[in-house]
Amino acid sequence: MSRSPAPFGRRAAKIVARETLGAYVVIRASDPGGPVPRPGQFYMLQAAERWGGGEGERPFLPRAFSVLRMIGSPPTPELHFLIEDVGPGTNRLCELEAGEELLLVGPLGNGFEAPREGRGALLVGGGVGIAPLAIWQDELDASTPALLGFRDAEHAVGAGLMANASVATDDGSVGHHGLVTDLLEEQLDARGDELEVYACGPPAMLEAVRATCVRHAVPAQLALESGMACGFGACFGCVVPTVDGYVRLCLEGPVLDAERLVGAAAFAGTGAGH
Amino acid sequence: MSRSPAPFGRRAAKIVARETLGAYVVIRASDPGGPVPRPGQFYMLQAAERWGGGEGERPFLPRAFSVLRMIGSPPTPELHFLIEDVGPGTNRLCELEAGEELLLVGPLGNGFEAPREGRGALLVGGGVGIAPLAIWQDELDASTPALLGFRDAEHAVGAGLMANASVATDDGSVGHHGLVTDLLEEQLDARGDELEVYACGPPAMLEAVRATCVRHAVPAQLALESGMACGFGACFGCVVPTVDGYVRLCLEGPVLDAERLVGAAAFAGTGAGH
Amino acid sequence: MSVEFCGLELVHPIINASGTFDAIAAGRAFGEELIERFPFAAFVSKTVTLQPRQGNPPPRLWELAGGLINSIGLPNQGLRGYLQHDLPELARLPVPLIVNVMGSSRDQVAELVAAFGERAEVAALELNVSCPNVETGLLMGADPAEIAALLDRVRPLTSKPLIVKLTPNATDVPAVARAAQGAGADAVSLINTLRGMALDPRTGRPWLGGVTGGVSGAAVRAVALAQVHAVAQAVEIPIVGMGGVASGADALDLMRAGATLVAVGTESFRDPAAGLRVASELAELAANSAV
Amino acid sequence: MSVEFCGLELVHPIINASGTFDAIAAGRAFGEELIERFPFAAFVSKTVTLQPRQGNPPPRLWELAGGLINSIGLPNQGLRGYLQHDLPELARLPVPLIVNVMGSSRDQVAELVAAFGERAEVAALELNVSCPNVETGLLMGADPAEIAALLDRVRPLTSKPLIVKLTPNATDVPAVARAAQGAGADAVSLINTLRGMALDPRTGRPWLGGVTGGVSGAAVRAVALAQVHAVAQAVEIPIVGMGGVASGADALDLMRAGATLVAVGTESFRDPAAGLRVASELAELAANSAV
Ligand SMILES: Cc1cc2nc3c(=O)[nH]c(=O)nc-3n(C[C@H](O)[C@H](O)[C@H](O)COP(=O)(O)OP(=O)(O)OC[C@H]3O[C@@H](n4cnc5c(N)ncnc54)[C@H](O)[C@@H]3O)c2cc1C
Ligand SMILES: Cc1cc2nc3c(=O)[nH]c(=O)nc-3n(C[C@H](O)[C@H](O)[C@H](O)COP(=O)(O)OP(=O)(O)OC[C@H]3O[C@@H](n4cnc5c(N)ncnc54)[C@H](O)[C@@H]3O)c2cc1C
Ligand SMILES: Cc1cc2nc3c(=O)[nH]c(=O)nc-3n(C[C@H](O)[C@H](O)[C@H](O)COP(=O)(O)O)c2cc1C
Ligand SMILES: Cc1cc2nc3c(=O)[nH]c(=O)nc-3n(C[C@H](O)[C@H](O)[C@H](O)COP(=O)(O)O)c2cc1C
Ligand code: FES
Ligand code: FES
Repeated sequence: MSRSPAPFGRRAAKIVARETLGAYVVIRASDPGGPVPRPGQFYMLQAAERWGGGEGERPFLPRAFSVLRMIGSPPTPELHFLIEDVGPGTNRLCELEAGEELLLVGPLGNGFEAPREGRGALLVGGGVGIAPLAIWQDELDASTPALLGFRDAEHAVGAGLMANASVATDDGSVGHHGLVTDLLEEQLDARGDELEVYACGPPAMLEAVRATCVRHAVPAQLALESGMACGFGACFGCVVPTVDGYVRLCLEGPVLDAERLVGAAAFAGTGAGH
Repeated sequence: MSRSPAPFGRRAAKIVARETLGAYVVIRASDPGGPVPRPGQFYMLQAAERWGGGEGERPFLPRAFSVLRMIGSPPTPELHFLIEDVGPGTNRLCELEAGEELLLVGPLGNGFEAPREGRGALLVGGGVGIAPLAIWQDELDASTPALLGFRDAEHAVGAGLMANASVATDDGSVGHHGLVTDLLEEQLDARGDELEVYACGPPAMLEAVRATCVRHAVPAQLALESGMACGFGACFGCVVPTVDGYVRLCLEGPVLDAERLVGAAAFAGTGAGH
Repeated sequence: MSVEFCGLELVHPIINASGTFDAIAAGRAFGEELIERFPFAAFVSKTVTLQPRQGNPPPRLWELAGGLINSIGLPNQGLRGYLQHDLPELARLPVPLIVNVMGSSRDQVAELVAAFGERAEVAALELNVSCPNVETGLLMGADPAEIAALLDRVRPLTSKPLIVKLTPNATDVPAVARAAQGAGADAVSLINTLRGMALDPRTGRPWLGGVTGGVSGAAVRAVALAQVHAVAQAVEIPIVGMGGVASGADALDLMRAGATLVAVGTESFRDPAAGLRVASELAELAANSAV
Repeated sequence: MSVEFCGLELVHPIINASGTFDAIAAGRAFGEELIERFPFAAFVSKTVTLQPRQGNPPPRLWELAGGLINSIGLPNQGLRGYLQHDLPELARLPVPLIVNVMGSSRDQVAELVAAFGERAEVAALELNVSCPNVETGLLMGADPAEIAALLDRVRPLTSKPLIVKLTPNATDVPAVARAAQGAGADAVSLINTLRGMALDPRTGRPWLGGVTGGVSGAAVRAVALAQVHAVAQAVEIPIVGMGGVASGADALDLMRAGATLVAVGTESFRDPAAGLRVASELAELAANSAV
């Protein structure tokens, strides 16, 4: 299992910078003494100030975010997160200014496993789901190919976070006009037996990736999402159905082997679709 | 009854400026089209953004504040409030920056009545309780004498808001070393039969003023405080005991004739002592 | 979004929760504009009892994260005072008047129902049963048999609509609602406040003069929705849903769960015209979705 | 601030609320540091039932202003699985283990109590009675007679402390607590979650896979305080207070209202080490005031 244990408890991390990247925001937080996360692991984040209240009342719980990248090395590493503003929690996190404090718990969950013997990685990302793929590509090799799907040009700016990327957009404004799974289909047709797929993205895309990989008998590791309250196995709220029954995604995932998943149902109850 | 009716509902008022005044903050909000308040009336205030939530969770309800002053005239008057940071609501209000929005309801309650035939006003204030006296002095005459009590020099800076003021401080750092009621006692001894007292301040001070005035048979109008949820008679939460039983302070007050009050009990349950 | 409720034609489905809006006092604060822009489609009075009550000693309020505990203690002028002073003034409101009454015995409730039942100014009655019956010692609104006995006693006394305001502090609220329906209630309303408490941090003693109080506001919203939903499965009579409503979306939730009308309570303290806002937000949402 | 509870010596009065901390999972997330800085003075297991349960279909969580609705549905490996897998691991914790059990009949509860009663690793048992008795149809924890009958059945089966975890969704919680005490319970714990619900704003249908769920967190704090206070007037046995505790001040409130121990639940989701923080804040407050 690819897991780096987290320091126990929630710690404060200072925001070093915030950058707008098309439709996304990248926040950088310094995490002195924090462990080096494994690609695919995530953190539970909340702003130290103004987390909840006001007219919208929420958020109350922390929110889960894949680590996008770790820059620098212990003892003063900087964690990067890629955030899409979809609700009250992400909205507040996107507003964080340099100097403000983030409360974080992590790294949590299981990250990606190295490709099986004889196979090379193929990264497939949709929208903000590219985050865990970026750090994975950092570790693997910048030449690892990435197929990235976005809604439109504003979102496709996110592709700049990765090397060697082929882009698809829903509206055709950048790259291939269509779905990222069209690109995947091509790759698997051409050289499926050399590849292991690593994918993260919205539920419908992940389900399409899963079905495509099953059809081509290509192994795939999927980074899923589900609504989480705790992130460390305490609440049993984040379960997804697998061949072994419900499993806690924060503990057994967020990266799960495609074989363990039972089709579209696994992506149905995530609660947090982008 | 000295009452200017309020527009129905809560309206947004832009913060024009915030000024620090010793231990206090003055916020100025523009209230286009708002009515001219009577001195002694109050407003229910809440910040449009960030009202509640975060670690402290509160505030949830609006907070009551006497109007300190109205500058300019309809249709673009500016309302001033004098605020002491004593808890989560006042804390947030003290942070308001120019350009932010205040939600307000008011003016509410009954203000001061003109002095009885043959008497002149004597203003007696304690701490942030000087607020309603300032606007009352504006209306009466700048030569109306004011006796003002403060904790220390930092708080006594507030006396600058009024004209013709004699100051007492608990620590003797400014003016008379002792209670403002020492000054009141002197005045009533000297010329009680010419005076009507107008007082606002913390519960213990108001009770001392009340008792002193009763002893000297001098009429007094006291601006009280109590914990309020609504400010317009809806909740029955703000009652104070009077000779006629409990009355809603937001409706029958906040200015009450000293004769209507039944001693210290009237000031005991205010919940919001400063 | 006009709506029919127990034979009353209301211009929209938003009314006030009893005890959270005093139309007479609001008239003093806001003048004629209150009447011109009256925020509720019907006006529900604060609870009226047979004898006058002073209410609980202050402090009566404690603020929570997203809510409020009140221990007001039902101050009111009593039946006679209400008939004399309040009723004539409230009759001038541009909307139907629903009078909320409470007694601590069936006879007391019967006297109140009979008295208001014969007044033309009163469109309907709401029975506040969050009170123990002094004869049986049981909380009237917590026990189906007790509710049935109460309705048996008072139902024959008036042909006006009788709304039973259920207490949420009960094991089986749907069973109580069913009993009310079975014994002739025209509607039920819920939720009343949840029993809550706060201590003075400085002394460790109860903050509220009444020791405990009732929790209302956003903090009770999810509980209200669950109870309205459960009661809607149990009865066919219309439901007035309330508890933490602060927006049209909250009102829509309660209606989707089965409420015909929605009452706004605590939110009026934060925004006196909340009723108008909720009604217009609701109309907008309803236009975009199937209720 | 060490404290004695039903014969157990605890290093401080803060424990976890059942189902809100999985020490085994947390060990995987946080490694050895969890054991070195274990946040609770005793560890309470998630509810164990006789047969394994998968729990409710997702989604299982809905966030509120200051709280959470969960419809987890008590997933667990069942008695056999628990004895085989969890018990040996939990026995390694540096604190006493309290096993929380639930059955849907007296016989089922009896079987669980008997099985855990003979295990040396188990310091005490907590009975989760927020469940209808399939034989009588009554919510076990809502009815004093039902609770007395349950205790009569299971009390003789073990000499270990029995803690009855009361349901807050009942008319007269103190009466149930009194019945538990009368029938030999060593302690009571409260509150469990309040019944609540949320609708999916897009569809208007229930959001939670389990349709309704339980409300916890800050939103229930005032209700918890009122119930602990009321139960403390009714019984002499010790009380474990819980419901929305997020700080030492909240814990102090519950202790002032009569609790001997305080459990932290939902706050651990926001801060995994909340137990430690609450315990140290409480110690500081207690040093400055008379509890
Ligand atoms: C392991 C993991 C990694 C992730 N990584 C990233 C990442 O790198 N970048 C990123 O931007 N996002 C990531 N996410 C998703 C992110 O956690 C969510 O977008 C975020 O939690 C949304 O919070 P919010 O408050 O902004 O929106 P919410 O209001 O919480 O809305 C999100 C969704 O939750 C549901 N919802 C709405 N209201 C409620 C409610 N009251 N209670 C419960 N659910 C509700 C709806 O389905 C809604 O679409 C990740 C999620 C997981 C589990
Ligand atoms: C008519 C009127 C006029 C006023 N004019 C002014 C003015 O001009 N300037 C000014 O600075 N102040 C004024 N006040 C006082 C002001 O309203 C209070 O200071 C303010 O409400 C405090 O809010 P807070 O959130 O800052 O503090 P809070 O936390 O509300 O603390 C204030 C007091 O409330 C009590 N309290 C603590 N917690 C709670 C709780 N959870 N629920 C209920 N009560 C609690 C305590 O006694 C505490 O001392 C006036 C009050 C009234 C009624
Ligand atoms: C200050 C206050 C006073 C109340 N007085 C009464 C009352 O007199 N009679 C009654 O039946 N309900 C009374 N209630 C309960 C409300 O009518 C309503 O049931 C409850 O507050 C829930 O709605 P809300 O969350 O919108 O406030 C009162 C509530 C509050 C907050
Ligand atoms: C996600 C979750 C799961 C829970 N599971 C259980 C359980 O298995 N058994 C039980 O007795 N109580 C369970 N509870 C109730 C808690 O133990 C506690 O009584 C309640 O949450 C109130 O405390 P809090 O507000 O601090 O969370 C659960 C609560 C939550 C939030
Ligand atoms: S998020 Fe709580 S168990 Fe996974
Ligand atoms: S503050 Fe609500 S009645 Fe006075």
